[in-house]
Amino acid sequence: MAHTVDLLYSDTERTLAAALADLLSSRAQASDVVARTEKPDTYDLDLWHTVAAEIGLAGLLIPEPLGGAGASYRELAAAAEQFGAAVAPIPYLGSAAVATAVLLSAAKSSAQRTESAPVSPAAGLLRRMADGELTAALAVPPATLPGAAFPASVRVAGLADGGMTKLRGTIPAVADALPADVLLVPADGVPNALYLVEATAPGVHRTPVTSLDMTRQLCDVTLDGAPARQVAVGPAAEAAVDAGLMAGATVLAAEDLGLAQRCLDMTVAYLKERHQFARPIGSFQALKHRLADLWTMITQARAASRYAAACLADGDPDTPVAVALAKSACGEAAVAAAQECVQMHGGIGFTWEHPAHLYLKRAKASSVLFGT
Amino acid sequence: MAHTVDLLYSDTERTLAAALADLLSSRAQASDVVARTEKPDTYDLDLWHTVAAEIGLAGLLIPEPLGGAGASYRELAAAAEQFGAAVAPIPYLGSAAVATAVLLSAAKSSAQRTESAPVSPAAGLLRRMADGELTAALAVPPATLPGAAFPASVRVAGLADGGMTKLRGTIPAVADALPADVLLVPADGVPNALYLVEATAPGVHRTPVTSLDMTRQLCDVTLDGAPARQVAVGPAAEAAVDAGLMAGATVLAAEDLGLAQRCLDMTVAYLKERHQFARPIGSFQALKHRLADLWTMITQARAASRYAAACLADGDPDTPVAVALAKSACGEAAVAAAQECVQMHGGIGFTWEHPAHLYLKRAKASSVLFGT
Amino acid sequence: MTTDTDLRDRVRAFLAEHDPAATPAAEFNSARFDAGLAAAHYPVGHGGLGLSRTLQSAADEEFAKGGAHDLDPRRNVIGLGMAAPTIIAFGTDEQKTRWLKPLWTAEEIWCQLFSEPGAGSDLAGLGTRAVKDGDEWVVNGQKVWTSLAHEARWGLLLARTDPDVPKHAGLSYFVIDMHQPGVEVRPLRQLTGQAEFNEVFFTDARVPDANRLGDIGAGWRVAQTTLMNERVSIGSSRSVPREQSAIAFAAAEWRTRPELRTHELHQRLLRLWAEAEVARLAGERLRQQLAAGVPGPEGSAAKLVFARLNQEISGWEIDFAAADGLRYDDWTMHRGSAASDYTRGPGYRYLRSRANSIEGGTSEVLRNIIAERVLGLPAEPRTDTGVAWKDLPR
Amino acid sequence: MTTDTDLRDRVRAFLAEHDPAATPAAEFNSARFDAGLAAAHYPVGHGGLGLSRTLQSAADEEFAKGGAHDLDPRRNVIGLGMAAPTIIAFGTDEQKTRWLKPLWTAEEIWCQLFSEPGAGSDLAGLGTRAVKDGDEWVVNGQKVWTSLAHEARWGLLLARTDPDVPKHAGLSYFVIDMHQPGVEVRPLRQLTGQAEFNEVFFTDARVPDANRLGDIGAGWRVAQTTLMNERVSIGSSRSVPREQSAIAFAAAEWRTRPELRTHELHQRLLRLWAEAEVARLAGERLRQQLAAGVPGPEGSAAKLVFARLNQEISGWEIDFAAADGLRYDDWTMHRGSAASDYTRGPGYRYLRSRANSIEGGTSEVLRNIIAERVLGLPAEPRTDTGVAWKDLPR
Repeated sequence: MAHTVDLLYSDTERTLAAALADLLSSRAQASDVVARTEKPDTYDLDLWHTVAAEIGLAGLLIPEPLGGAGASYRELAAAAEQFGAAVAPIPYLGSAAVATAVLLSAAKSSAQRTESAPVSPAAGLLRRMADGELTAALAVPPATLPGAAFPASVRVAGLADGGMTKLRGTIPAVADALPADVLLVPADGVPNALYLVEATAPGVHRTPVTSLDMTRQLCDVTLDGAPARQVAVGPAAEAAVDAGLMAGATVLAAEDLGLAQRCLDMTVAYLKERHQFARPIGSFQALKHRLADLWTMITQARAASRYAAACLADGDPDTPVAVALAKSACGEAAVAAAQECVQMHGGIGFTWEHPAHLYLKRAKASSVLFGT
Repeated sequence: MAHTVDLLYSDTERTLAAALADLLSSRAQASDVVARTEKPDTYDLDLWHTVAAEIGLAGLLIPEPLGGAGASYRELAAAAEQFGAAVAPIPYLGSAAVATAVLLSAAKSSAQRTESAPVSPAAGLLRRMADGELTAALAVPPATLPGAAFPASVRVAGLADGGMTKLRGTIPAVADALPADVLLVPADGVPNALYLVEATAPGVHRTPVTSLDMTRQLCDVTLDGAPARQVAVGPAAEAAVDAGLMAGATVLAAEDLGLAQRCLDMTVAYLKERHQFARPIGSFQALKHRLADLWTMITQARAASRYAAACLADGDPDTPVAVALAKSACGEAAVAAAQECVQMHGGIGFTWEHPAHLYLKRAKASSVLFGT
Repeated sequence: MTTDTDLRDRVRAFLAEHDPAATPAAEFNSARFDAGLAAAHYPVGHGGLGLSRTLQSAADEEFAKGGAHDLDPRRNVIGLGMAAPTIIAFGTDEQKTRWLKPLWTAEEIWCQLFSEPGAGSDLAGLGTRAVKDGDEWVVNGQKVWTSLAHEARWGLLLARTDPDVPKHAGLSYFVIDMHQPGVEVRPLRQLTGQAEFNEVFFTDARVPDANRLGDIGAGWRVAQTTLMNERVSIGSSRSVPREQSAIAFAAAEWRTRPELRTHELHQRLLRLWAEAEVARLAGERLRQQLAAGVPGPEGSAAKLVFARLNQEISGWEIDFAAADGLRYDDWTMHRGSAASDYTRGPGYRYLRSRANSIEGGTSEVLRNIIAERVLGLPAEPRTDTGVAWKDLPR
Repeated sequence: MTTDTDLRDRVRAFLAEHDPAATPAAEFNSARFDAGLAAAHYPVGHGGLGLSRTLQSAADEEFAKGGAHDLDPRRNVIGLGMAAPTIIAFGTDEQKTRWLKPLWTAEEIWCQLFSEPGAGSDLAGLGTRAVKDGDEWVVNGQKVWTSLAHEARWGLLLARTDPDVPKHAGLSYFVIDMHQPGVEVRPLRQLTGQAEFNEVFFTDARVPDANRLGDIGAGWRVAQTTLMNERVSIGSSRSVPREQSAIAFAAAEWRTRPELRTHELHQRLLRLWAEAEVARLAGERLRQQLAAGVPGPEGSAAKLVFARLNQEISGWEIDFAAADGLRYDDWTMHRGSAASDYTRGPGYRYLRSRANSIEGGTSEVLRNIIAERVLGLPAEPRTDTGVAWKDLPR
């Protein structure tokens, strides 16, 4: 970090976060989120529509000419903290972060390459995503690390109608693909390429996975000759997938941070109120010291999260280091905070009714997403 | 552990430990041990003589036919706990554990090999060590792991008078070699061999090292054509060195255990007596919980130490695993206990006068001995 | 009759008269109880011979050799482990006669009604009230984390009979009939999806004064006997081989999935393996201490370490399994027990193990106990002694 | 005059009149103080202009550009960092006139006499007595961990003037002359071998009542100002580049000694490197908060992390260095300071860093502060409030 990177929250970020906190406090109440994990629709698509279209989260990263807000990863990260704090069951991570970053990268590459076509397929998709009309997901295994080798489980299986390609293969346990309208599928080949597949097209099978984290339910995706349109090819496809993974890890780190902070807040509130031995249990020094250590861990994670979002926003060459640091610091803070939250709530924290377990499951599952 | 290994202390072990505790409480008082670290003779040879010859520690492992007590590593480990508890500045580890184990292995190999010579050089040495007349040390670098490759820094440089060999080379930072009468030197060659070198012979240079742990001061050993007598050769030499390292790691683990227990005891005693905020600081729950965790760690280390000593005593095939477990569990307990001892004593624990630092330095240095 | 040999002779004589192969289990066990061969340490006339508990293994051995019917002690674990010692210690002759035999034969299942939503670590602060009404007590309140309440005929109930005295002094101990209208048992679902435990609600439930164990106001002392027997049962009675605990799952996964290995996961597994093996040795040492008749306080350490290792190892398992670690087998609610469900997968183990540091005494309470009772460190300043229970802040 | 530009102009005008190259340092600094350019936030007439502290950097920049004599603020770190703000806040005009100028020019060195062997974390429990005798106070007692006492002319003394009231209420705050027969300074040797600190013994030492800061009995409040300024100085005022803290030593060793590498040491180093880098970012974020005028409580977190990382990293260094890690450079006692000695080697760093979690507020006290002041958790039950100091157990 030769230059100075702004690690504080801007006024815009604070305002956005406050608006989301307000919305989520009524639309994603803990008891409802718990109940939804056992409903057929584990994703809350009404809430997602409000967040994506009305609040404009779907278009946050998308440039204004394509109908978006032209904001940056800094704002998206600030929003993600709120989604983590509420363990909100919406596909913002897969669509507004990962898929959007993939398409932004692809659109940029194609803009550089050909001046002929007025709008690249990627740019066309972004335009439809910007107002929340369309939800997308990158179909990669959940533990794929930024910078990993190009996924190889899907291959081109021939040609389809209308200049399209048929894809065949399986991608296990894809995050946020269940509620997606379109899937972005990396396919192995010479050269590698990235394809767009309509989620409801023939030959596309999405099997819901009984997931550790039912607030972000995974699905197994099988493509059995599914028709696909090429979005990027060769190095551009590889760069696009990597951009998506990098964005995903950064935004997930911010989500982890928000989750950790909320676990700490819930625990502090409970410890002030819960009495044993005629004292609030929050007056017991051993618990106080552990929460002080947890708060300390979160102060560290916050700096790492802010730095990664800022680097990604600025295209800083330190981005890969920043993202790895943020993912690890925030991921560990989230798991530690959720574990302490369950432990310090005692018996009640171990029940299904109490939301502590949602945080624990989300935190632990997130530590696997985008690799450890 | 298919069979059951006795992990308790025998009556003999308890009696030996009590006798040593009694002796050390008067002959190795903390203030004297602190003061000795700045004297020219950092080793307390008077105390060593009492321990080795009068209490009979030097001959503990040596069979009765060779003048020893024919006891086992179990008793030696029980004694080592007391030496650790007192950070006693005596070369018991290097002589009564490591060098003795080396020579016992060498004597056994030569007994198997030739029936002609009535007493092998190793057996002859053991006879002189059994009554504490002679102190020996194995000249290897301090961090040599049991099972490591045969040390190669010393080589044969020619022949000397009386059927002896000349050795040349350097061994850095050798433990317990400063007060030794004879050095056991592994020398590289085809085949490898183990030699006996009189510590005062011409060509033997021992340079005291300003050591992190001045209660076990190291020295650099340089052999410049020093006359040496072969003790074991080839596989027998390798087995002898390894036996010494294995014994050293096991006995050091027991020493670590005793050190950890003493640090805990000192800290508990101080916390009962020291008042801040009109309370004994031992009534503060955060400190209580940390000491409970430390005690827990020590209960685990104790089981590991007992198991390693028992395996070594029985020639159990599980010995290498047992020794590695004991070294790591006891070493970590010792460092943790010494660090908590300094921390919980606050300012006074950071002073030169208070003995806490001796435990810290011994514990940390010991974690490097015989490899980590 | 005090020796091992005498007892073995007696068992063999019994077996000669009651051929297990020819006698139905209920009849065999009934006769065995009546012959004083249920448990060596039960009182004479109540299934035992008033001998030392340690002799029982000799009798068990003989019964096993003779092909006696298996008693499945897990079916009535609270009855055998906690109710029986408490009844033996505090029960009247009538109470022993009424309860011990069907308890031992598992005709009647028992549960323990101590913990409440407002009284976990601070058990003595509990608020379930029992009010005298003639020869009966009327019980109102709620208990929680009650294993087997849905199968139990009897419950060991600790209730407040006098709110005007300091908390430990106002408790009494009852045996309550779970099959009455004032007792409602609801499954308590856990974060694993399972419902191993129950909540129990008392609404004007009734318990005869004849079902009281110990004096009025002496409930805390009686409960100590129950709890002490709970803790005794934690220690293992036999040597456990290497890699038989939670680490077995992790080690097996490592060995069979080379494609998932990384240096970081390897270092963490090596460390956990070593800690688990050392914990096993510490358990073995504890067992040897008990067998030698010199029990130490190390059982508390064992429980702390057990909880932490189960949690860390299962956490490692999820990290190692990566994509597969994100799958869970089944969230639908069902009864079940940790013991039998432990093979369900890393996700289940990770979640279930969170309770290992809460159930049977939280790790925080255990650390207090170690600090004060083992290390002799001073207690914290107390604000709840000498104050009437009803006046305590809560 | 309130702006940056005004201040810069004033400095340039001063420099035009006092050419640093042609003026001896003492004379230059004396004139600079008299011109109100010592420190922007010092009072008018006492070396300053009564401006905001944040403007000082502009003046510093101009003085540096103009080649002003270096002040070496480390020479009188306690005078500048703690004594000056306390004198400015509580001193009379006479006191400011007497002390501020030679303090600022470092003609007179200061030390802080707060901690005692019996009063560390519980500073308010201190026992050094000051008894009124005419216009003077007679001081008896012992202080400890006193940096610079052996060089100091003046000491900031917190002493008990009334043992019959609760502990916080019976303290008064004095400036004591260290150059008098009743004051004995002895070096206090640390486990590193060094003596950075001192013990100070008072035997009927005298301090005029005119040297009291604040009211009699108000010493605790005055001391808070001193301590708050101690804590302010922990935060860094400028961005620190990557790998400039303790981790630099470890990373350099790793890079230059490939023969010592193991997987285990690599994993530990990777983890420490990441934690150190994140801690650096957290420090930078703290700096940005301060610069933006919204200081947060994160400074306490920074100190906790700083201490832990220094300790863990230096521990790693010894493990990595193996045989070389067992060597120490020099145990002979000498004065010295942690800052300059930090390059002495892993052994020194390992030992010296043990104090990082004790000095300037123990990590335990910091955790209490975070829990109560940041998280708002309730205090523990107190037994020392409302009790006369002399009646407290100790």
